[in-house]
Amino acid sequence: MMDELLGIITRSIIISGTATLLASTWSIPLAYRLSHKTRAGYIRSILEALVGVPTVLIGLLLYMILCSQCPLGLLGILYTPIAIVIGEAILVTPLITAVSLYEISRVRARYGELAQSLGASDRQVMEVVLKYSIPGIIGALLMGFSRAIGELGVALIVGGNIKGYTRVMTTAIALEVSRGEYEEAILLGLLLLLIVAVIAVGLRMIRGGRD
Amino acid sequence: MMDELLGIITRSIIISGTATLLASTWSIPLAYRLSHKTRAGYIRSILEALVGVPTVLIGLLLYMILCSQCPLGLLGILYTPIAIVIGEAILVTPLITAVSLYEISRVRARYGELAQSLGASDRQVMEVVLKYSIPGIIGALLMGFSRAIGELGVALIVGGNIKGYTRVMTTAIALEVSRGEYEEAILLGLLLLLIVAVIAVGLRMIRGGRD
Amino acid sequence: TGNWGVVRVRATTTTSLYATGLLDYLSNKYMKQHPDTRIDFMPVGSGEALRRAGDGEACLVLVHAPSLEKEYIDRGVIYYHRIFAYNYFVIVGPGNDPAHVSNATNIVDAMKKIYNAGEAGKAKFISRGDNSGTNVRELMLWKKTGLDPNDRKWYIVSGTGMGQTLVMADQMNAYTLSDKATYLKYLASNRIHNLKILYSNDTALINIYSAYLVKGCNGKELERAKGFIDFITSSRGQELIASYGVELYGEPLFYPANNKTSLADTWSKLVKGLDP
Amino acid sequence: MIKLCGVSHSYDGRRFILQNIDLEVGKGQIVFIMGPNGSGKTTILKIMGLLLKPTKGRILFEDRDYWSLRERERLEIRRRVIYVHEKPLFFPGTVIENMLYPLYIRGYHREEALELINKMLEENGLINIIDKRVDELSSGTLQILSILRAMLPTPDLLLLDEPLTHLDLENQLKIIKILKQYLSMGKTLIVSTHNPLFPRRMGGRIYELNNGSLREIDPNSLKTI
Amino acid sequence: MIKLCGVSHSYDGRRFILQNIDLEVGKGQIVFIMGPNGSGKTTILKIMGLLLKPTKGRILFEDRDYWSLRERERLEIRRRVIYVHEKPLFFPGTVIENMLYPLYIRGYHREEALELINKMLEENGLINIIDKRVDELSSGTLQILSILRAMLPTPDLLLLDEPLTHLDLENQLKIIKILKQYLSMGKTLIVSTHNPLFPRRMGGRIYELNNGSLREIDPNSLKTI
Ligand SMILES: Nc1ncnc2c1ncn2[C@@H]1O[C@H](COP(=O)(O)OP(=O)(O)OP(=O)(O)O)[C@@H](O)[C@H]1O
Ligand SMILES: Nc1ncnc2c1ncn2[C@@H]1O[C@H](COP(=O)(O)OP(=O)(O)OP(=O)(O)O)[C@@H](O)[C@H]1O
Ligand SMILES: [Mg+2]
Ligand SMILES: [Mg+2]
Repeated sequence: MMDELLGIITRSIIISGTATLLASTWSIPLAYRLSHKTRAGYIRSILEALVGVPTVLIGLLLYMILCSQCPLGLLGILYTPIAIVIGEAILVTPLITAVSLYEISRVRARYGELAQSLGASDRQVMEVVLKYSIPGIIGALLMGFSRAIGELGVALIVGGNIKGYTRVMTTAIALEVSRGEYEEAILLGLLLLLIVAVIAVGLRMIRGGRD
Repeated sequence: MMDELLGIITRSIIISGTATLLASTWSIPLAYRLSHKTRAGYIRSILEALVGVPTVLIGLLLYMILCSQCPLGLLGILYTPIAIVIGEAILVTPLITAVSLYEISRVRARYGELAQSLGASDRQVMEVVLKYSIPGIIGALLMGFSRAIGELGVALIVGGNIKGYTRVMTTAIALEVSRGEYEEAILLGLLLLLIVAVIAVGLRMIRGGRD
Repeated sequence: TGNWGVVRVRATTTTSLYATGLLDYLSNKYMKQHPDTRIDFMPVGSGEALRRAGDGEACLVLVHAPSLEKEYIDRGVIYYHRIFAYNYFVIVGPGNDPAHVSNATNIVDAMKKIYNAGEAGKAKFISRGDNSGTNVRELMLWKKTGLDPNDRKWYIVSGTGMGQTLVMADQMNAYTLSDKATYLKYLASNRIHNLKILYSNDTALINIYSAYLVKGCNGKELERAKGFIDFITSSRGQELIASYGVELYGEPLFYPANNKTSLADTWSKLVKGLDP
Repeated sequence: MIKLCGVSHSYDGRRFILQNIDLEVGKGQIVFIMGPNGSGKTTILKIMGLLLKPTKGRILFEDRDYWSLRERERLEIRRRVIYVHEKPLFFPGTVIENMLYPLYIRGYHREEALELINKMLEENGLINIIDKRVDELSSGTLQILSILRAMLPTPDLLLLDEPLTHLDLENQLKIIKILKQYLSMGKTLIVSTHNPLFPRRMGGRIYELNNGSLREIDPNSLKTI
Repeated sequence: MIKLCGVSHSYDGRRFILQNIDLEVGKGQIVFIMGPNGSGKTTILKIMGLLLKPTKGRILFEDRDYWSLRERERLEIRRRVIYVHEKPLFFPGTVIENMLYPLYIRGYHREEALELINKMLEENGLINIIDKRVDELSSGTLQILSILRAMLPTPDLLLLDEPLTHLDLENQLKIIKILKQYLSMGKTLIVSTHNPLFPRRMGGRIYELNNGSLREIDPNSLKTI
């Protein structure tokens, strides 16, 4: 029992952590591109609107691509942790992009021209802007991780809640709920919050007290 | 059929819109308080960590308060839209607070002392800081609304997915999924995204092209 | 009671039953006779449906999980037990039937065939693992074979609802136990591509749907809840159940109970874990 | 008007920028604060501008100990004091929005405020930029505007931190003229500067801040480059 | 070194701040740009600093038309030009981090860079603030640092926008001395200022910008307050 719980916890952290990092590989560059002063406002709004996209929808769309008769069925990754990672990475993309955009725009407006005036190349301007956006980016990634580890729809639909393989915290919670075991479900939920909070506090120590 | 769909859509918008506004009544003041330069970093991190709190957990906790033998059972609001509003308002509080905090901190650091030096009272400093934070706050509220309208757990557990009464877009989607009608579920999901996107674009026109 | 003089009857039920559309169909008919009544169905898991009844959050319960129901009857949570429909669980599996379940002589044989094929690496079986009526029945069947599939590599415990379990079995070429109604529904909506019914219509697989009232519920809500149970067990209600879905699926999803005492006996056996 | 009694200040609790400073500035007076870079001019101006609470010592405003007053009374006093930053600060938006602000927070009616602003900008030849966004203005223009904005609600005590920065000759002379007028209305001015010609033109006492202490100096002892 | 040919500039497409300007500054020369507030000094400096592309006209850097070059070549040129903002800008963080930056992006080794920085700060009596955070420094100190930072990678063309702003007498003289040394290394300087004493001290041509055009003037024709 204890073993199983530990498995579920580490699995959740690894899957959602991987999904967050994966999402960051395209979300951060995208946010940097959008941080130009030009009229990226509408794209920004659309990203904000997509922050809460129903997880079930992403799960279903991904299913429609990964199922055996489907375009990418041959990959055989449906009902594996990989499928959850992909779905969660898509899920958190708008959140990570929209939130890190706040910091990146601010930093770029403030320090972009300075870097340029000191002789930085476009690439070096990006580097320095991202460097000074790190506290905000960490915040965005933390939110993304929290969202990923707390989501249910993707994990359930493309993961399948398979015991010992794709069962994560939220699918375990859902199972307890369907059994009517609300107390156990709540305990699991609080445990999940505790885990994310511990990670958050850990990251904060890297970030420093303020910002 | 069309009537029912229309009902579900308006119900979703009203419930989640109300929840977002309700949450803003405490989230924005909270964000302002946290925007002091003092060491609010840890609180900020915890808020970010709570962004993805499982909706099922909030649903269950609220159920444990609102059920008839429970502390607030006498209110009789379980299985009503009010219960969903409350649950969603709690759900989006960390998101709205954490995101608007980015803008409010920045604006306060930049314009707070100016307002003070020109003779503003504490209250007036707050007013002017919030005024110039509006673009960011709208973004935070939009994200909150998107999250609220896209969430499932609260609506399902304390709303009950009652046809014509507490059935909202996401619970309708979940029902279609349980019926195996994935295509219909996806259509409903895309419709939901469309609605939020239209609202986002409308808000953007108020906000202006950039920021 | 609810707004505008409408009597709200809070009803919890299992998702799989609600998803067939039967309950909305029946309640629409009932509300024609009682326009001031609205039955609010809340589709949830079996355990959850009964738990909410225990919390006093429902007046009417419609489920198909006898042993679980018995617990709540004994605790005095639910009463006024009426069986309103039944059908059969079915063993479904890949069309090429690697375990040869379709040749099974009886249910024990069928389960053993799956077990052996599983051990031989030729088959998989998905268990819902959610303590639902279907899951409880599946475990009973394994017990009868004297084999323990737990922790075998081919025995996949998925912990999802009936519908998704069927989809997973279809995708993974696995066997599973399903209620017939959900299977037909998923087949009709094209969610299932190569999953076939390989074993069915064995009394050992009977699936009994029961309705209950909940203690603590009173007044008009109770009156109408009771009225609804009486309606669906009335001869008119039973006719409606018998014909439901025939047009769409080519065969009935449910058989009417028609107050057969044999069904009550079967139910009692199931509760005790005995062979029906 | 304002009096510092034994004021010391340290930002980090270790190094004291100001050490036991006493200074009194009477109503209608002008006082210049000079001193090398980093000597604490901005710090002492912010303290007298009631924006920064000193680590030690008292600030008497019309004989009342400011930092021991209640919030209501403090606000009342603060409404009569304006400090102009050494780097002109503005709210994002247009010139008119920025000029309205100090009047708005003091409860002026909009019409009255607009009239005052129009008059002031017209007198200074700036009426044509009234609807410009501040981020489109040159640094000198912003400097003038920040001084004019501070004068709009006619504070009794006006503190100016290097007010001639970024100004061309003509505008420097204009500001000097305006400040003289302001003095003649019985208002009090405290000004920091690095330009010795400035106090020579204005008159008034000059203090030099150095190593944490303040001492009065003779304007003619000062050189330029 | 750098040559403007028929350069005009407008921010909004309507009002032209600069109109058809021609200017040539040779290697080793110093040129002052003066002119009233809002006349476009900052604009022309940013254009010559290759940060702002003018609406019309060409900028020849060592006879190459800068804005028609490819990105690689432009970067190569930009590495040899530094513009110092009129309001000193810094990255958040410490002095040393900020001083390292222009060297870092030019690929200096860390040890070499640290050595250069230490030497420069020591020569200017600023070694004690090397680890300070820039938001804890006074405006004058930041002004000096922003000039020193620009000189570290010894750009061939250095543009200074009002470099004496916020500086006390001693620091003004120090900067003048440093700039003279820099000139004597064969570097080119373009400087804007409102202080006529500055070009008198430095020598070099003086241009006045007014109503969009540039004309050379006699330093002795200029007055101070
Ligand atoms: N927020 C702060 N935190 C720590 N130290 C500070 C802070 N602000 C100023 N200081 C330090 O206090 C000293 C005085 O600074 P101040 O800005 O008052 O000098 P100043 O006389 O106005 O200089 P300048 O002529 O350059 O404007 C400086 O050594 C500066 O580094
Ligand atoms: N980003 C901008 N958008 C629109 N107009 C601008 C912008 N920047 C400057 N201007 C305008 O261009 C003109 C020249 O500005 P610039 O800053 O070059 O003047 P300057 O000579 O440096 O003035 P100062 O002596 O005050 O620094 C001004 O009228 C200013 O309002
Ligand atoms: Mg200063
Ligand atoms: Mg300028």
